[in-house]
Amino acid sequence: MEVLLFGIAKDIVGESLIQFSESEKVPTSVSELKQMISETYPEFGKLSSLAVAVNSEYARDDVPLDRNDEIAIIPPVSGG
Amino acid sequence: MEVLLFGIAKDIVGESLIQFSESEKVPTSVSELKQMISETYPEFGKLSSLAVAVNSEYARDDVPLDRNDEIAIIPPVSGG
Amino acid sequence: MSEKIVEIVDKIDTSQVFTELSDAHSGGICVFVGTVREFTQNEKVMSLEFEAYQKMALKEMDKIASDAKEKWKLNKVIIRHAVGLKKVEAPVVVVGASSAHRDACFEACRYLIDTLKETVPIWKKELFENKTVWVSAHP
Amino acid sequence: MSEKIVEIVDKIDTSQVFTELSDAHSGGICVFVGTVREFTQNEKVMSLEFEAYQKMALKEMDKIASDAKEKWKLNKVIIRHAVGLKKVEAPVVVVGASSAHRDACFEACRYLIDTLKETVPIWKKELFENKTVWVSAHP
Repeated sequence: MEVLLFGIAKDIVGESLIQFSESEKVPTSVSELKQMISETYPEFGKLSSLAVAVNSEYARDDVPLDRNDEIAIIPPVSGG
Repeated sequence: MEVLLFGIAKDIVGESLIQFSESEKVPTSVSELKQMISETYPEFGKLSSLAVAVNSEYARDDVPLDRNDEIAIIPPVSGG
Repeated sequence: MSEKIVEIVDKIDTSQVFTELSDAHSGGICVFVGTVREFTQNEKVMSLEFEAYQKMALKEMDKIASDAKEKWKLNKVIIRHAVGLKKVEAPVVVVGASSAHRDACFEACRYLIDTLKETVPIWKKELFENKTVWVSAHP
Repeated sequence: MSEKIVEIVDKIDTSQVFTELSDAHSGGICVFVGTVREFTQNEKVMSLEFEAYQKMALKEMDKIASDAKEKWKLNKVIIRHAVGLKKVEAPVVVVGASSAHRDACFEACRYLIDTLKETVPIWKKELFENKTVWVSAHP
């Protein structure tokens, strides 16, 4: 499973991608993913908001995650 | 005294200017001018509104008129 | 570049307006362009003809631009109107403003066009196939 | 020409936007351009850098354009955002709409930029002389 990172999320992790190997425990829902990354990288807890996109759509906390989904961390947007 | 005409006012009078000769009675105020032209050209009475500008500023009915003023009839505007 | 552009022209060029309103202190530019619409109340318009009392129109446009700059914190303001015969799709008026934040330029832009339509001595004649009509002349 | 233009580009050209939005059924075109402002809270900005989650950003921009077309009677809609490094005064976003009457295009234009800023996954980094800041990241 891969998780795409953008903006400040990329800076916090220091990579543009989080990779979960076959042997690792993978998050099974959006809320679990948020919890896991916030534990590993406490800086996420300081952001104004934290969203997750699944297959390039905003996903609520209860959305399940599959290995083949395109998953992305969406820190507070600031376009325009 | 000359009175400039624009838009439909020009069409009503059939000229781009009303000229009052030296010998003629000239209007001494905006309201008198409005009354005089409405009597001579009843079509003015059918317009949505009728304004007069003196020296290129909108002028209220009680503004006096002088021979040297630049006077204009302002039919309903429709720019933009 | 001037902070206030007020002009009556024969032909409007929309390609430079954002460059004209741009400046280092602005984060937003809002521009409205009025164009000739093909149909008015289901009647096909051939063209529009605009006539201006040029001297007074420029004075009134300048007042509107100044009033907008007093009401909102604007960096640059433009009011440009065309005169003469205009075909369908042709731009006939451009109003716009730039400001640090977008609220001001949006509100000012709306004010500019609304007030222009109320006070500026410019007249529009619609040319249909079989008649011509001075817009707004009659109730 | 397409009724809905949704794009992410390296460089924004503002000179063609009114031509892009023009059509015979529109009497008004309203366009907002967001530009790089030199000062933010009294600090001098050297440049801005925009990063997009391109695939999702285009999807969200398309949703906003479609929603606007449902909410108002619009003829054409444009949402174009730039990515990469942008200097002071550079245009970074263009949104606009054309409609028969001006109410619709003004309201839609405001909706387009407000909603874009809320939902489209694009991130702006301010580059100051001694630091960089991801805008809105922290409370």
